Amino acid sequence: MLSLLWLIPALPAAGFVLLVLLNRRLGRAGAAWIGAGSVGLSMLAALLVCGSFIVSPPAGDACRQVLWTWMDVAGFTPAIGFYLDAVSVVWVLVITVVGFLIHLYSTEHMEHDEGFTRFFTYLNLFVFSMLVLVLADNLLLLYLGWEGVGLCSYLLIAFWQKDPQNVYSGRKAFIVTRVGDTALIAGLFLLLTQLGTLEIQPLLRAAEQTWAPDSTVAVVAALLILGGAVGKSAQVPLQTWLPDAMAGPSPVSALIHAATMVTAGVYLIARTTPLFELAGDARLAVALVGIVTLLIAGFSALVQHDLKRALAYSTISQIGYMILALGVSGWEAGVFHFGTHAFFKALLFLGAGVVIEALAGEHDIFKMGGLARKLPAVFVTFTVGAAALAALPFVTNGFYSKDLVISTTLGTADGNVWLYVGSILGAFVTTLYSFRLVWVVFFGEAHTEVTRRPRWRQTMPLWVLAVFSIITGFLWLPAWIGAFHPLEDFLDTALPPIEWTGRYAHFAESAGAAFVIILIVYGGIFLSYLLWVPWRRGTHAFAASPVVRPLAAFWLGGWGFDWLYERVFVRPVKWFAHWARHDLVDYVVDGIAWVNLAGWRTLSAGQTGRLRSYVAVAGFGVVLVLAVVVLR
Amino acid sequence: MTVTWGDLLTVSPLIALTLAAVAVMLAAAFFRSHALALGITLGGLAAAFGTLFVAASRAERDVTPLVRMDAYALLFIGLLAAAAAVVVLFSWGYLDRFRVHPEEYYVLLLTATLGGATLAASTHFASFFLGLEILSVSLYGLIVYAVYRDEAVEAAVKYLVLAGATSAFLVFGMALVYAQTGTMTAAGVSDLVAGLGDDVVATIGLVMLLVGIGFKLAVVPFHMWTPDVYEGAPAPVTAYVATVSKGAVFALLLRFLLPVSSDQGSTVFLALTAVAIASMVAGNLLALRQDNVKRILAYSSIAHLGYLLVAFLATGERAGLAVGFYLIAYFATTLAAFGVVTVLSPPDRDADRIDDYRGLGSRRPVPAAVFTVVLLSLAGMPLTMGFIGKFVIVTAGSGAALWAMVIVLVATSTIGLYYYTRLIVAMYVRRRDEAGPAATPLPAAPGGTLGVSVLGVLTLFLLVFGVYPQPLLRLVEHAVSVLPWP
Amino acid sequence: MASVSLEHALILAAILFAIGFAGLLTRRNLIVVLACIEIMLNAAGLAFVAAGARWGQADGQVMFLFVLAMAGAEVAVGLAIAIRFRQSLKGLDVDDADRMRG
Amino acid sequence: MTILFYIAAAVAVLATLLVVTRRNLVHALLYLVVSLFAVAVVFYTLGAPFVAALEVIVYAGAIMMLFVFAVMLLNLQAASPPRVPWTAWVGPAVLVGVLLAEVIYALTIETQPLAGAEVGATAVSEALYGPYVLAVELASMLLLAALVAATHVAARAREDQTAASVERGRAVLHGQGTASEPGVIVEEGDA
Repeated sequence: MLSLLWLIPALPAAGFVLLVLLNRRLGRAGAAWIGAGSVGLSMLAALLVCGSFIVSPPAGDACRQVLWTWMDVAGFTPAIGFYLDAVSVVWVLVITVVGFLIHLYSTEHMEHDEGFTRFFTYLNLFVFSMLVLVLADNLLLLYLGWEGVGLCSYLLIAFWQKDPQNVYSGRKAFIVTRVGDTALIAGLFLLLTQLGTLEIQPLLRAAEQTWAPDSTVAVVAALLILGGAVGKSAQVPLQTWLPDAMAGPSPVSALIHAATMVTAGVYLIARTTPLFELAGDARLAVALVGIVTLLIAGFSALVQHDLKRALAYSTISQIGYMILALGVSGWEAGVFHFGTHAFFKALLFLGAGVVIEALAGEHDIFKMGGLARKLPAVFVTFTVGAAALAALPFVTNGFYSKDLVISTTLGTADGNVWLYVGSILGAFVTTLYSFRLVWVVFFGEAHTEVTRRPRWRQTMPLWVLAVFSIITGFLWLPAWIGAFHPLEDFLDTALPPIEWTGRYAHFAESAGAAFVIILIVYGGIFLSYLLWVPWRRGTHAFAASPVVRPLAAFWLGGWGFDWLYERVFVRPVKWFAHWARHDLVDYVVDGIAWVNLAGWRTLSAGQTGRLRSYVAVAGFGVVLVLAVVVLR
Repeated sequence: MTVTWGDLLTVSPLIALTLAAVAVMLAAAFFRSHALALGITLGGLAAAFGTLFVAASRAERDVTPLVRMDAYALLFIGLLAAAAAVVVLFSWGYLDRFRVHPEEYYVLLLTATLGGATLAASTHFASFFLGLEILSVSLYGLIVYAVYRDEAVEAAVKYLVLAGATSAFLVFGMALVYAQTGTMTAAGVSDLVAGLGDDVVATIGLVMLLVGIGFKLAVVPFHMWTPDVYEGAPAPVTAYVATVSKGAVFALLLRFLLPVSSDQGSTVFLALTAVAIASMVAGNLLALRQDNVKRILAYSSIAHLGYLLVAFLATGERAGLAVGFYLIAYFATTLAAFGVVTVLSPPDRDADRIDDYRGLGSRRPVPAAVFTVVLLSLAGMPLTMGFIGKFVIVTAGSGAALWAMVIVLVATSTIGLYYYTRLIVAMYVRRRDEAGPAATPLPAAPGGTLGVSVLGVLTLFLLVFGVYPQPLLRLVEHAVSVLPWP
Repeated sequence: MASVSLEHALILAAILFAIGFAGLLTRRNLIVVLACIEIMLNAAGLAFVAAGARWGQADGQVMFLFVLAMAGAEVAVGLAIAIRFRQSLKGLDVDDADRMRG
Repeated sequence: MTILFYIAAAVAVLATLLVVTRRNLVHALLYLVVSLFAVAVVFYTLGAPFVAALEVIVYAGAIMMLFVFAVMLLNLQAASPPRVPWTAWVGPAVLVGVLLAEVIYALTIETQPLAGAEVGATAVSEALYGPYVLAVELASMLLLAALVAATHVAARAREDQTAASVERGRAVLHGQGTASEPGVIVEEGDA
C-alpha cells in the first residue's frame, strides 16, 4: 500500500494538467469534476497510504520512495523522491482532507465566477505543490514545492485581477515571502556546502555528527531556515502580507492562507528538528518570533472591522503559537496545534465565505448582525470554530492543543515564565476577538439583508469540519484527564518527545495549569459578551474616544479595571493598530523597489542611442581596468 | 606542415558549412528560389551536424596549430549548428513576408555559423581573429538585411562601428601578447595566464583582448549596443546574435583563458569579477520598466552573460559543466523567446511592443504558453532548464567561494523576476481600462505553422531537460573534461 | 637595423591607435568614423608586425595580412551601409542615429 | 635606418592627427593615404618589406579607393555633419591620453631587442601556406561574406535611390499598393 505514495501528489498534478490542456473545452461541470475529483481521489489515496502506515508502520517508522534522480552535479544528487513519516502523515492527511472539502465547497462558492476553470487549475496546482513540499525527501524538492505554493498563492490572491488592488495584494504577498525565501535559499546552500547533501535525513544525521551543539554554523543555518519559515508563515516581521492576502476568494483564504500553506514554515522547522536541537540561540529566536507574533496579531485581530482580516490576524496569531511551541522544544505540541488549527480555521473561513456571499459581498462585521436565525447552519458551525479558536475547554480541539502549547512554554527546559504569561495573555485576547466575531456577526440587529442561502456543497464541508474541530482534540488528552494520547505516541516515532524537565514542569503538567487556562477562556468569553452585547455602544464610544481616560474612569471606575484596562489594553491596541496599519516593513519593501527604479532610471537615461557615448563607455571601462593593471 | 585527407575528415563540419554557403550562393546565381536556398541551408547544417560524428569517431587532433577538433569543440559546433537550424526554420515564414530576396540571408547565416564553429574549435589567434570577423561581417549583413527599415540601418551602423573598434582593441591586445611572449596559441595564452604575475604588458594585452570578447558577449561596459541592435535587427537575426555569436565566443573564452579562475587575486580575475557583477546588476535594472520586448530580452541577456561569467570564474570542471549547461539552456530559451517574437511579427514591423502582447493568452494561446515557459525558464523557475542552469552555476560559484558574485546573482535574479512576470501578466491579465484585446491588434502573421511547431519542440526541450537533465549534464561533462583543467 | 627598439615601434602603434580612438570618440561623420577604425586597425597591424620582428618570425606579418583582409571587408560593408545610412537619415551624422534608446 | 623610422613615425603621427581633425573629407582621406605610406616605410624599417608593399597596394591603394568612391558616389561634402567645436575634443583627448599613458608606461618598463633579421616575402608565404593554410581559406570566406553583405546592402540602396521609391515600397508593404509577386516588390517600385 505504501508504494502508492506517489499517487497522492500525482493525482492533483494530473488534474492540473488536464485542466490546462482541456481548459475551454470543459464546461463548468467538467472542471468541477476534474478539479474536486482529483483531490478527492488524492484524499482516498492518502487515507489508504497513511492508514496502512499507521496500522502497520514500516521499518524505521518511515518510508522512502525514489522516482528518479533529478540531476547529478558535483556529487550532489537530489532525487525526485518522497519521504513519509509521522510528521508528513499529519500534514498529508490535513492537506488532502481539508483540501477536498474546500474543493467541494468551491464548486458551489465559485459557480457563477467567470474564472471557474482557472480557479480549479490553480487550486489543483496548489494542492500538488503543497503535497510535494511536505512529502519531499530532500530540501531541494521541498523548495520546489515551497516556490510552487508561493506562486499559487500569488495567482489566487490576485485571482480577481480586474481590481488592481487585488493584483497589488498578490504581488505584495509574493515579494514579502520572497524575502524569506531568499534566506531559505541561502540556508540551503549553507547546508549543502557544509554538509554536502540536501537529502533531509542524511543531512540531519550529518549535522548531528559534525556540528557541536550551539556552534555558530548550526545557529546560522537554523536562523536562515527560520527566515524562510517567517516569510511563509507570516510571522513578525514578515507578517504584513497575510491580511492583504484576503483579497482572494474565501476558499483560497481557508485552504492556503489558513490551513496549509502558511503552516509550511511550521512544517519546515518541525522537519529540521535536529538542526534546531543543535542551536539553542535559534530556538530562542523561534520562541521570541512566536510570542511576539501571537501577541501583536492577537491585538490587531481585536480591532478589525473586516471579517476576513480579523480571521487573518487570528491565523497569524495561532501560527505564532505553533512557532512558539517549536521554540520551546515542544515539537509535538506545535504539530498538534497545526492539526487542530487547520480544521477550525478552515471552518471559520468557509463560514465567513458563506456569510459574505449571503450578504452580497459585505465584509464589515458591523454591517452584519443578527445572522443566527437566518443562517443557522453557519451560525452553529462558525460558533464551533470560534469556540475551538478560543480554546473552549473540554469540547473543542483548540482547547487540547492550545493547552498543550501553553503548558510547554512553562514545562520544558527552554520554557520560562515570561513566555507562559505572554501565551496566556494571547489566549485571553484570542477569546475576546473570536467571540467578538460571533456576537457581532450573529447577534444584535440585522444591518444587511440575506440574499442567498448555502446549499449542501457548502454546508456539508462546514459540518464535517465542525465535527473534526471537536473530535480531533481527543487524540491527545492531557495527563490529568486520562492516559489517552495516540497522536503523541504516533509523533514520537518521528519527533523528540516533549520533555517535562523545566523548573515549573510539575505545575505545567498538572490540572492547575489547565485550570488557569479554563478560567482565562471563560473569563474572556464572558468579557467579550459584555463588551459587544450589552455594553456595545459603550465599547464603541470608548474605543473611538480620543481621550479615553475620563470616560473609562467614569464607565469602568467602580470595577477597578479602568486603570489596568487603559494601560494594558487600549493604548497598546491603538499603538499596535497604528503600527500594523503603517506597516514598517512596507517601507523597507518600497525602499528596495525605489532603489531599483532609481537604478533603472539612471541606467536607462545612459542608453542615449548615441554611438559615440557607447564607444566612450567602453573606452572608459578599458581605461579604468588598465589603470588598475598599471598601478598594481 | 601539410594537411592530410585525415585532417580534412576531422574538420569536415567546417567544410560542410563552407560548401553549403557556396552552394546557396551558386544556386541563387542561377535559380532564385527561397525553398531551394532553405533546403540547401538546412542540408548544410544537417551535414555539419552529421559530420560531427565522423569527426568524433577520429581521435581528437589538432589540424595545423589553428584548430583542434576535440569533444569540446564538437559539442559547441553541434550546438551552434542546431541553433542556426532553428533560426533558419523561424526565418522561413518571416522572410516570406519580408519582400526582399532571401537567398543572401542564408549565405550569410551559413558563413556566420562557420565563423562561430571556427571560434569553438580555435586554438590560435589567427583562427580566433578570423572566426570572429567572419561572424561579425556576416552579422553586419544580417542585421541590416531588411534594408528598407530605418531601424535596421541604425542598428547595423552601431554594431559595425563598435565591432570594428573592439576588433582593433582585440588585435592590438593579441599583438601585445605576442610581442611579450612570442606565442599565439591557446595553450601558450593559458600558460601565460597561469604564470602571469606582474607582467604588465602581457596583462594589458589580455585586457585589450578581453575588450573584443566582451563586446561580442555584450557584458558591461561593452553592452550599450545590445538593446539597439536587438531592436533594429529582424527578429530571427536577433535570436542568432543573442545565441550563436555569444555562445561561440564563450566557448573560445574557456579554451583560451581557462586558468584565469585559478588565481583569484589576479587583475584579470578582478576585472572579470567587476564585469560580471556590473552585468548582472545593470542588465536586470535596465530591463526593469522597459516596454519593448526585444529590448527587455536584450537587457536580460546582458544579465545572463553576467551569470555565465560567474560560472566561468569558478574553478574546475564544475565550472565547465555550469558554463556548458547554462549556455545550452540559454540557447533554447533565447531562441524560443525570439521565435515567439518572429511568429507574431506582421510583415511591416516586429512584434516587439509590450502592448502587442496584452491579452495574447486568449488570442494566440500557444505562443503565449511558450513565451510563459520561456520567461519562467529565464527567471530560473524550477522544472525548467533555466533553473538547473542557475543551480549548477550557483553550486560552481559557491564551490569556488565566489560569495560576492553568488549573492549578487541571487539578488539580481529576484529583480529579474519582476520584469519576467510583468510580461506574463501582460499576456494573461486584462487591465480594467482595457475594453478588448490590444488597442491596435497585431495583424495575424501568416504562415507561422512551421515556426509554432519549432516553438513547441523548444518548449518541450526546456521542460524535459528541466525535469530530467541528467543526460545533458553527462554530455556536457564529457565534453568539457577534455579541456586542460588545472 | 636593430637599432629601432621594439618599444618605440609599439609606442608608435599605440599613438596611432589612440589618435584613431580619439577620432572615433569625437567625429560625427560616418565616413570619418570608418576611417578612424581603419587607423586603429592599421595601428594594431603595425603592432603585430613589430611583434613579429621581435621574434624574427613571419607570424606577425601573416597576422597583419589577415587584419588587412578584415579591414577591407569591414570597409566594404561599412561603406555600403553608409550609403543606405545617408538615404535613411538624410545625412552622415552618427549622432542622428538615436531613434532607438532607453 | 633608425632615423628613417623616426621620420616616418613622425610623419605618420602628424598625418593621422590631420586625418581625424580635418573637416574637409577629401583632405582627411588624402592625409590618411599619407599616413599609410608612412606606416609602410615603418614596416620596411622593421624588416618587413612584404607587408610594406602590401600596405601601399592594398591599404593605400584598394581600401582608400573604396573610400574615395563612396565620397564621389554620395556627394558627401553636402551631407557632412556640422563642424566639431574644439571643446568636443577635451573629453576624448583626456580619455585617450590616459589610455596612451598607461600603455606607454607599461611598454617602457623593460626594453626588448628586435630580432634584427629581415623576414621576407618567401618566409611569409611559407608560413601562409604552411601552418596558416586554413586561415587563408577562412579569410576567403571572410571576404565572401563581406562581398555578399555589401552587395545586398548596396544593391538595395541603389534601387532605393530616391525617397519616393522607398515610400512606394512601403506603401506596397503595407498593402496599400499593388503587390503582384512577393519578393520583387521593391524593384517594382522603380519600374
